[in-house]
Amino acid sequence: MVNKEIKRIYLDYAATTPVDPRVFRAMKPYFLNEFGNSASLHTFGQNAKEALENSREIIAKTLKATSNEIIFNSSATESNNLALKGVAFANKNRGNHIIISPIEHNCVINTAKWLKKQGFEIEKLDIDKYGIVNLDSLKKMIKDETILVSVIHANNEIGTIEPIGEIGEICRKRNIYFHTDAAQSFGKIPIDVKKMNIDLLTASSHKMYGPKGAACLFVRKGVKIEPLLHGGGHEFGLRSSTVNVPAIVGFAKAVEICNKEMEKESQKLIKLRDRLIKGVLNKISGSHLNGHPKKRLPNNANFWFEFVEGESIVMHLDSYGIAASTASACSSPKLEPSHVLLAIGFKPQEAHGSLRVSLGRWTKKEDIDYLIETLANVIKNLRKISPFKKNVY
Amino acid sequence: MVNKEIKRIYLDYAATTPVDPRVFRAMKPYFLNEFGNSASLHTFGQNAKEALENSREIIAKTLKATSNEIIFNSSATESNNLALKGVAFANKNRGNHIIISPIEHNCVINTAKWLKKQGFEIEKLDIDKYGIVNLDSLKKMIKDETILVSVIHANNEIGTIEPIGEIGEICRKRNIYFHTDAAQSFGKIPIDVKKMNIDLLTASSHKMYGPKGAACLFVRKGVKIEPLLHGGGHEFGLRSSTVNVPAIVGFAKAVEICNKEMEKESQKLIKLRDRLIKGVLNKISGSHLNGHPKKRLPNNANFWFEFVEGESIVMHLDSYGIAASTASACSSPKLEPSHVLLAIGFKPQEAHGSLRVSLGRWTKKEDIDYLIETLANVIKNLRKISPFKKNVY
Amino acid sequence: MYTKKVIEHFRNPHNQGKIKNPDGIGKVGNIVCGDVMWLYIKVRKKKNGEDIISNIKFETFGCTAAIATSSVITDLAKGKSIKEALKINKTKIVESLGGLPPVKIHCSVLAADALDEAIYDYLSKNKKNIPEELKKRHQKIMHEKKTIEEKYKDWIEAEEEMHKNN
Amino acid sequence: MYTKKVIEHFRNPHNQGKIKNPDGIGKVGNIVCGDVMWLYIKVRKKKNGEDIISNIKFETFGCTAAIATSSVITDLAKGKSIKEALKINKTKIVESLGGLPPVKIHCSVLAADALDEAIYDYLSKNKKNIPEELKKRHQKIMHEKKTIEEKYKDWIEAEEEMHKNN
Ligand SMILES: Cc1ncc(COP(=O)(O)O)c(C=O)c1O
Ligand SMILES: Cc1ncc(COP(=O)(O)O)c(C=O)c1O
Ligand code: FES
Ligand code: FES
Repeated sequence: MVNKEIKRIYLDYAATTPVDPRVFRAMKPYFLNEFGNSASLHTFGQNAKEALENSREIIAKTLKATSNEIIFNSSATESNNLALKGVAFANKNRGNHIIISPIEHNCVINTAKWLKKQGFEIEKLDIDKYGIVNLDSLKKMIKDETILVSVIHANNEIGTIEPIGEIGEICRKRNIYFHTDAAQSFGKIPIDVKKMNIDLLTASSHKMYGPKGAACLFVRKGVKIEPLLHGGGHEFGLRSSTVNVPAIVGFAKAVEICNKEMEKESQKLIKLRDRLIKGVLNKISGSHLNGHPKKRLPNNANFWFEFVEGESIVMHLDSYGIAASTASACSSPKLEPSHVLLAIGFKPQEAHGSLRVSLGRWTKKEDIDYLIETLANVIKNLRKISPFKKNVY
Repeated sequence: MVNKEIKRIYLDYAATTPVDPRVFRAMKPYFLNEFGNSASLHTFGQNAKEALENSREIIAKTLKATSNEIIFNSSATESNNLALKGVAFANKNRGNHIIISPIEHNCVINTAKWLKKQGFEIEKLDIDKYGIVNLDSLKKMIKDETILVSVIHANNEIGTIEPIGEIGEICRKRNIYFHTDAAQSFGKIPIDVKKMNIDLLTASSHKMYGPKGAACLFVRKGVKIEPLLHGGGHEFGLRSSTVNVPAIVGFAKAVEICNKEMEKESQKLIKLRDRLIKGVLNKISGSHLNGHPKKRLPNNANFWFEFVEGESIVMHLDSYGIAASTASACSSPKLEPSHVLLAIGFKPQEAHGSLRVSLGRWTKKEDIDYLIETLANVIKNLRKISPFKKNVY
Repeated sequence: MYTKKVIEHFRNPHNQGKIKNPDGIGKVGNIVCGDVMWLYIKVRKKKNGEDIISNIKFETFGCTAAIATSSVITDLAKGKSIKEALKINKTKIVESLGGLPPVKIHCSVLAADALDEAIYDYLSKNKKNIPEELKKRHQKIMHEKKTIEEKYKDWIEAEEEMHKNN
Repeated sequence: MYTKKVIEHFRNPHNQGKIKNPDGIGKVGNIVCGDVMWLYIKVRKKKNGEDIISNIKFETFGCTAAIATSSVITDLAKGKSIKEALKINKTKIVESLGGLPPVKIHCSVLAADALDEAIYDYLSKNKKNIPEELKKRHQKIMHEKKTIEEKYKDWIEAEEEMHKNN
């Protein structure tokens, strides 16, 4: 579609990331030479097994967990499905009440919907206009039948970071399992499952420069949970399937890199992010920032622009070589506005004009400046075509 | 463990295969450059989407299916779980009776066990001593409540090939869904879902020189099925999760290679396999072939040796650089003899001495000859230590 | 996802903008996703007495497909007689764009509706005979429009206000 | 999975084979996975009157761990007094091998059982005093043994037949 010569600038790191070349190098031997099935007795298998267990250890240590609390699987979606369904079914006898936030990722929302059909009661927490969970509403909502609370660590759309330490403490005190979806935050901001009183945590590889096809669920020792995939009994019986060792090795390598570089990288990203936010709000009238101004992911900026539609913004940016994303109704498969934006109080037409820009390891200042300039033009042109009060601008 | 200098010979291709270097080359760009999320609107996303749809087309054509009948996911285990659970729950209103063979892979067996707990009735077909399903038992077993028949195409342990065309015909006539697990056969022997009247089919990438982390379920148009993973609605709503495009591109490339080379390769493998079988049975007294002598996978040979235990055989072979596998009780996580061997009439002690040798793309005649020689020695030595009538040999 | 044609029209839409003192306006909204399309027409009588759409412009708040279909429908309608113009339906629009993703077909319906509405507006303002079928379509569209107008109330009001002040 | 020590013993097991006219035989089987271990001992009286295991050999049908524990228990028991030998338990065996996978611990239990049984056999054949604890262990082992003997009936019968004929 786009002129092949154009320089392409990726600013959609929240959707997925490229694999870091160092990660790719770490994975390579496990495709071609040490390709064994980690369940096999022979040297090929045992070498794969060793790589698997080393990877498990790296990730466990990073989270301040122990190795046998890390269950590898194929995606954050799978982790979240496993966390919610697995805990729900294994703890039916204790109760049927599950609390989630209204700004969970679709895979939590839709799993909860499915559980509702199976007879569970799903309740959603109150949040403020930035998307931050109201702790009082949590305290009030917990009842005898509550078996699980699930709150996203950092939201994938608006980047708001939730007070999961506080939530964990409340849940621990009431003796209720607490799950957090850290797909967007793991590798970007520090996590300590012990200090934060987390019982289950979802982490994903392809959001942090690891390959697609690897994710994990941290399951605190003693948590009652059922598997989702039945079979050969891999991953402590909680996730059957031949283990995807190359992808997991890559995941662990990506984690290692993040551990080393997170501090410096997030400082850099926050600077760029704030430059972007300031630039856009200054240069483009009728533009607004979504999500919390401070408590947000270092790499996330989310805007809404009056009188224009998000898909067109994204498509125009793409023709200038810039990759970003939107949560407009037109861009969703079901043509519905983002439940996250609606939950923080947006009207549908406001959600219509949203744009998410997510920065990453290879984002440069020039990219940000080019984006601001391009975006200003795109919005101007789209407003020219818009039937709404374009003449204001 | 093993002397680093020793040449390592892989004869466990049924457990998993190395990635073919051509497959690796095809995947590489999708890790590093065209890494986009196939759900993204921008060029990165659309290029990934295009690669995804091309891959879908390749696999659909190979199976004689249409593209929107191919659901990609992460593993054969997941495909089998989806097939059985998805069909069971979506067709509850029609009945609760499911028929499987007794020599299904653990992931079908254990999914069926789980479904039994949920109130479904599971019945197992009769088989003969080679593992071949008795068609009369199928005809008799089908009743009004039957909603699904699931029979493995080629068994992963003993290599026996089932008459799935006939089974498909019987099921189609009775208007009952037929699922086959083709994880071991796809890419090795021809499959035509139309001619064979197959409604659902499981295929796996890492058994045919593709990467781990990719598999698919063929779901004939019109088959009623529920998803297993809830979320963003990927894969026609049947398998949510950011799509693992690099792995799927690799899967499709592997399929392409198999399409081109299957005929020649299987001729080569059958020759080597038969050389192995003849060599072992001639050279080693008290050795037996398991599975059907003719109707078996080109690359599978499965033996049992009297008076010795399989794990020790495998470990000794490994010290000579040969990788093979066993289904002995000692080698299983639950220390139980293989349900497949028991189902074809083995006594537990007979199952104890099993050895599976599975050949592949890079197996040479010399490897086979080296194996026969080494194996003869290993068995001799183990029998020397065995308390049973070793002096016979 | 989108064909080359769609992208071309989207990047450089034809006949965008407003017509001052138009002979007819079609204002429609999409109840599915919430986009809005306004179509302006100028009508001129040909020598043979036929009404011809001599000029046509659009204003659209919507996705790539909405903008591309707006653009292409102006191309299709321009210079056509009212009678011919009424034959432009979603199928023709989709064809002219070399196809649309299934999820985006409704955007082409919107464009067709806007043209119908503009013509209806012209015919009724000028007390001309309105074909039965067009009347029916108009009623259906009016029904859907209410939902949309409710949604964009603030914006539409502000816009109308501005129009008056101009 | 296995330690270097385990692999070493497995590849080159010590004291494998049979002792002709042994002073005691321990024949045990593993109800868990079905392996079989036979242990032969020769006993010699030392000057101070202590019974010493002067020779010991094993025959094992089982996995890597079973063979390695068989080998290592012969090393541990050889030259020990009966009293000392009775102190060899699974913990000692596992330690001497630098550890065993959890799933394989039962193989070390089997080796310990075999030694107990061989000593029991020696003591009872020679009408010697049998410690209370050993008696208890013997009863437990006998109970489990039945299951195994049933399993390998054909093989054991054939073997016993052959022994007789030798
Ligand atoms: C016949 C069959 N079905 C299913 C599976 C499961 O495959 P995976 O472990 O890759 O999920 C295998 C491989 O182990 C197999 O051989
Ligand atoms: C917060 C969050 N949770 C879950 C997911 C699902 O991840 P995946 O699509 O890789 O399964 C995502 C990514 O889309 C996410 O951002
Ligand atoms: S305008 Fe909403 S989908 Fe086209
Ligand atoms: S002998 Fe069976 S597990 Fe060791």
